[in-house]
Amino acid sequence: MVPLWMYLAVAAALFCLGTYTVLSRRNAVAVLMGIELMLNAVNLNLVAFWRFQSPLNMAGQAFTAFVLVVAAAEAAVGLAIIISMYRSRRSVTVDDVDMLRW
Amino acid sequence: MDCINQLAQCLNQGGMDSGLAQFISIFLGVVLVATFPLLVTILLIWVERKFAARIQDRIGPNRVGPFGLLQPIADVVKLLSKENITPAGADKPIYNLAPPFMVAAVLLVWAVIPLTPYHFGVDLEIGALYVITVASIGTLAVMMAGWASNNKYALLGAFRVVAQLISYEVPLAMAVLIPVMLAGSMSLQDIVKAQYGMWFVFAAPLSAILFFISSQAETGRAPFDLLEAESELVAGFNIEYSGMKFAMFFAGEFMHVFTNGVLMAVLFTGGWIGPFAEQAPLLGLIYLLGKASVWYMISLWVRNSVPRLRIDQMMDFNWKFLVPMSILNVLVIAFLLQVIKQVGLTPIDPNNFIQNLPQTVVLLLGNVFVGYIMLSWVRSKGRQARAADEAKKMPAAAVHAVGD
Amino acid sequence: MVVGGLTPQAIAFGFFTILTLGGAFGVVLNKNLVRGAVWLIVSLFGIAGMFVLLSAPFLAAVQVMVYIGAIGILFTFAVMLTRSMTNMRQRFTTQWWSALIVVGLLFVFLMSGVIVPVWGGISPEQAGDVVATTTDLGVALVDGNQFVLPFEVASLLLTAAIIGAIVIARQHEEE
Amino acid sequence: MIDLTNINILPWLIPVGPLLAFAIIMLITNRSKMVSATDKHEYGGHHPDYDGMTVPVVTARSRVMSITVGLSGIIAAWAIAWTVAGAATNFNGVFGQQVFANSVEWLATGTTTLSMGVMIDPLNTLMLIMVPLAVLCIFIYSIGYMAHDPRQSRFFALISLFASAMLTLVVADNLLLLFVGWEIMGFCSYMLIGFWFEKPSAYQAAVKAFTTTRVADVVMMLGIVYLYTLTGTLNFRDILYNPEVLEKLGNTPAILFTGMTASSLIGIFLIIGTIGKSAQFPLHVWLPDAMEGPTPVSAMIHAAAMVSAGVYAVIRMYPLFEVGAHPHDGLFNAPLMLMTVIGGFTALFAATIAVAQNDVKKVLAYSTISQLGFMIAALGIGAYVAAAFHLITHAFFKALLFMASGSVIHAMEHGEHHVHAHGHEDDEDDEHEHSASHAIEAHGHDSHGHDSHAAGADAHTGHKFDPQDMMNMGGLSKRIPVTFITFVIGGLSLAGFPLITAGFWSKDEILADAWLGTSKGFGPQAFVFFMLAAAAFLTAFYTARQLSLTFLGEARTEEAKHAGLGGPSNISSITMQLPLIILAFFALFAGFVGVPSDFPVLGEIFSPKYPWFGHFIENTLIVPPPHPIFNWIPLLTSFGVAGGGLFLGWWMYGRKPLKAGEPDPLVNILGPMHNVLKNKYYFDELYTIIFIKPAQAISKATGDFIDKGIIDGILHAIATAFRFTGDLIKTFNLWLIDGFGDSIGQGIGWVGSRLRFVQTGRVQNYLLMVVFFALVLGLIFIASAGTAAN
Repeated sequence: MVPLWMYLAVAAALFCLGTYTVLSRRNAVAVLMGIELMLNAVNLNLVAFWRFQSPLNMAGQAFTAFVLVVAAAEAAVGLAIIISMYRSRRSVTVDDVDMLRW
Repeated sequence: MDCINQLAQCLNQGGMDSGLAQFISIFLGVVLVATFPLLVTILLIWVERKFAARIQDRIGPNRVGPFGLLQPIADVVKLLSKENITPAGADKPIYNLAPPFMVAAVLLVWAVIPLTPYHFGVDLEIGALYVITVASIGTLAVMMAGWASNNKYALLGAFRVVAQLISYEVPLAMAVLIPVMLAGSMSLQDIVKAQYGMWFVFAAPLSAILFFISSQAETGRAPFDLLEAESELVAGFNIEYSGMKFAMFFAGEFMHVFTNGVLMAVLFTGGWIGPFAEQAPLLGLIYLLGKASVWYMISLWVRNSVPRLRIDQMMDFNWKFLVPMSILNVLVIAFLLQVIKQVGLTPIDPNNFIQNLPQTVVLLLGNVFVGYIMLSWVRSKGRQARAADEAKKMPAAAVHAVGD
Repeated sequence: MVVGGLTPQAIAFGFFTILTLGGAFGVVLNKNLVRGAVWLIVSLFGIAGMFVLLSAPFLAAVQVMVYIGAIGILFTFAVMLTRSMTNMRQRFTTQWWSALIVVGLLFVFLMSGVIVPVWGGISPEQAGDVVATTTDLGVALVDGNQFVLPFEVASLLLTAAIIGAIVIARQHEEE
Repeated sequence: MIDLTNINILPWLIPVGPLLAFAIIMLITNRSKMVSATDKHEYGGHHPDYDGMTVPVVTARSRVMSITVGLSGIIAAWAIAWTVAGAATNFNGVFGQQVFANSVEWLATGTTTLSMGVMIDPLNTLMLIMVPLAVLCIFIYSIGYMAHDPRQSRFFALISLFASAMLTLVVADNLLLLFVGWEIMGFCSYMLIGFWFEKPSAYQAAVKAFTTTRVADVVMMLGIVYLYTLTGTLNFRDILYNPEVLEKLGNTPAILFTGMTASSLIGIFLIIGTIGKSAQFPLHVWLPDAMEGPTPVSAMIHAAAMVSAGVYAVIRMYPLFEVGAHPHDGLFNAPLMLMTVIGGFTALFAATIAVAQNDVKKVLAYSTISQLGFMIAALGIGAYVAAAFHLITHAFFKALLFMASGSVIHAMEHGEHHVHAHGHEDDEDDEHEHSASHAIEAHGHDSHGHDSHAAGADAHTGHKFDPQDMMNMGGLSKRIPVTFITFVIGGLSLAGFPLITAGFWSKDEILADAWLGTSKGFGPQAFVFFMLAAAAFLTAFYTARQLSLTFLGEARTEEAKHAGLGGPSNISSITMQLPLIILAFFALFAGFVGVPSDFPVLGEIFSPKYPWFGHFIENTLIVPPPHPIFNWIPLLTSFGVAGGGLFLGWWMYGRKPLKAGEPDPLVNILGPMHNVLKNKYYFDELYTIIFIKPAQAISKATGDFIDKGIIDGILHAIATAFRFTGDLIKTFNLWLIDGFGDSIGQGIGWVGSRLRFVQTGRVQNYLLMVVFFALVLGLIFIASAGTAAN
């Protein structure tokens, strides 16, 4: 049986990679992908903890399910925003969207 | 003890290391499950061509072998001998990955299909969901192929297909829900076993129809063959593929059709159930394939007799007719099931045909109700459209009752 | 059956880890966003595999369906519609190095937290054999005492998201 | 799910009805249309201030709907309240012993949690019997009384809110909830006293009432907070009914006030709150002015709700005050002494003032103050039962009196209007022709407001007329017989007319209890006994005076001659007389529940075993107070004071009633003293001198002397000194100071111009910051966790 900390380690690595994607990619779509990665890291944590700590209490799985829902909604809306942004500015580069600056 | 059904124990008694024996048995099982559909496909090609020919009042393949039975072999040889073209500017890895994905998407389904009472790849707790899930891999494959081959026709075709596949997954899933509800389990084996007394096709014909239609659309054949609408897009997303890669798509499609037949059999017409299926498991396999080929024939029949839809018609048909109907269907069936449970019509012994009758009748009535509602709704909409057209002094024939 | 002292779970875990993290690296580093999407799907598939290992098959299936079937496709669509695969001359923002440092620190932090459970949480080596089934999850999701309310709210959220996405992304008539 | 059949849940619902009514009226049914103020047909309460502008006048539909909603809300409250009270009184035979309680966790304050809840025990059972009935009567009454007022919906909404607040206060099971109701009532009284805010006097009175009570409320809040800090709970039963908490309170010395126990300090704080709320001696000034409000409001404030609330709070908290004191054994402590002195003094003091008042409502106002003094004094000497008893009876007959006086005023205004309508030909027209005459006049007396209208009348007719002045009345008994009879009943009850009135029994009980101590030679009891006896005498006197001046004899003015409620068919006359009759019944017979058992004859009749009331109410206390043994002295005393006072009053005013323009006989009897009384001992002036003038003087002095003189002087000196040095160091200044200041400015500007680039507008920068600081926080958390671990 694979111990819990391994799962957590994988989740941590995944989370960091997602964060780095969010922080460093210029393309908005890539940023969204990073967010998906982070969410999945969270899911992995949830399920792992559920499995190892309280396999009979469904909270872990239920939360994962809700995170999935939220992720789906987030992706849909985010991509829609990106598309409309592309329509208006002909660009999906995050750096180009900096009207709110000094 | 028979070495057919319990290979692992058999080998084990043959003095082999248990783990290895297990591995070998699993391996054999996988190989069998994976190769069997491919082999069937070769036959299917012949069947399909013959069938189409008969419908179109032709003879069909008749040169190679008896009744042209060896024709598919010849095709395979031809395809093998063709050159594998990879277009310049194609995204190579994705381009090459797409066909295997296509095949895998279908083959994976076979992993959970109960071939006999005792033989199945795995009996997943969530088999039905798994079936729907792997279908999405096919979507992915189409997407990859369409994009990777760096060809605008391919891309357009891929867009259409993806739109179509994603849309039709909704009623598909909804339709699968019904057997799951009736059997009270998502494992296909349980679903099959729940049909001892009564096939679900009688209790829920509407969902059977829904599943059939949407799976037909999933395969992307006529009347839903917009992905490779020869006359509009030049063969759609797989335009750039040739040789064995194309053959993979091709085989994938054929297998998909037959797999759908198998699924129909498993979900609605009691899979391997039949006389003495328990005693002689292989008999069960035969029953399953028989039922499956019946459904397969029907789908071929449809394919060869119904014209192709416009894409807007297809979408309308899905979103404005199938999806509402499937949702309504699920709601009504769920409600009726509760009612039945409360009233106490649930069969004491589910395997008893007679005891199953009342429940089946009630559910059947529910289906009739739903179907009537949807059809009359469509009728009224059609009337309105026709009236509008008459008001616009346009030919009323332009309006299809189905759709808008 | 044990191969090289590794249980099948261990092997599968390693495989899925490779899938997950490899896919994640692909997402980070890809030059081409469609490949990025594919990498994302690979990574998420790995996660699904992990779910299976954690005996949450339902979540695994949903993961594959939602992410590979829906979100992955959605991303590919978005990439193609916005032609993002072009103009990829510079992938990273100018702050990529600072982000690298911060994320590195974050990783060290998290790993330290994982390996040395500072907040007293003991990480059990062995998980219980008795595990709730998909049925339990279904019951929990519609149980009045457990998650029925979040469940309904989630459905509402999805509806709102669908409508919102359509409204946002629709071509406006006047244009 | 809430089980409404559960009697413990039911009290929650009592305040809900009126509250909902308030919300509905305010949000939905309060529709008014703007009409020209000069349009007397639309806007009855004509007022000069409004001429030329448009005023919001409630529409007829809104009026009906508002009345319906409010009435139904209050009826609901009344029904539930009486259900609960019924369940409380005959709870499987033993009454009083059981308590309905239900509470919910409300807010967690550190270690302790405040729980909001309801509790029904004998004491507030009585309040539940009294309050909703009185409120209901008042509401019905005001339907007729406010019939022609603008902003009626608002009036009914406020009354509903008021009722809701009062009921909340009654059912509350802890001091905080009680205080909430208390404060809401304060607000409502402010709004209602100032209901006719066109009149400067009205809104001034409102502000006065609000501020005066606020002063007291702050002190009360102090008490509550202190109590909470000491006990960690505000629940009545947790504090008042477990001896160890009281013990603890009794033993801990108070903060700041050394030599006093905490319980005493808290008690004094709470009592001060009550002094403000029920207008006891130093803070009584607001109550007479509160008469500016519509009469139903006066009835509400002085009978059913606010002032009773003050006394109720004291009765409720009585066990706390009694800690370490046994008034029946002559052992007193600070709060009890305070109550005794204040109450006794106020009783007499206010009674004396009431003697010399000519305004119908002012007389009643002062009599209220004095009656409340009775209760407070009774509590001071430990006559718990008697105080509660008097609270109830007083509520009934005082509400009755106020509404009766209101209908007198109404009648007078009507008469006045009639005079203005018909000119001054005095035809003895009967009610019928009267009502016929309404129909034909477009701006008939169906459309006249109240006091505001009186002012309006002066605007176009020369002579000043005050419809509340008793000197303008007389002979009204023939014009408004129903009002007359009920007024007489209420008056006799107030005066404590022996044996047949409720007031007699309660007052007698107080006196008896006081005599109990007096006979043992305890000072306070004696003080109370004599003060109250004197006050009772004066009460009887001014009651007789009021009755005679108002009803007996011949009408002293044209208006009085034509006074009337506009015919028996008139809605206002019906709705205004029905409550009077109901209350008159209670004013007469409510007393018989408390007849002492050892009373010569009636005792056997009404309370063979024990006095129902006392037996019921004393279950509120852990140790029931002793029943006063029957004694002829207090009985004869109350006979004497009541009979004597009534007789004297009748002899002076009723025997040969005043003619028009004839002066008040008191004037030449009392001489200058009369002016003092008439001007309420110049208390307002006194406060003006004591508080307001000094404040102004001090500020002026500060302004003139300290500011102009000292500070400015110093500044000038400094200035002159520095001008010199400044010249010296000008050059220095130029390069150093300026350079310094400029460099600061420039530096800041430079930093800003650099810092603003933080605001890149790029979401990823922000996110980077977020992650970074989240990391920092995480490290801090780990560090703290690590330190906490070891």
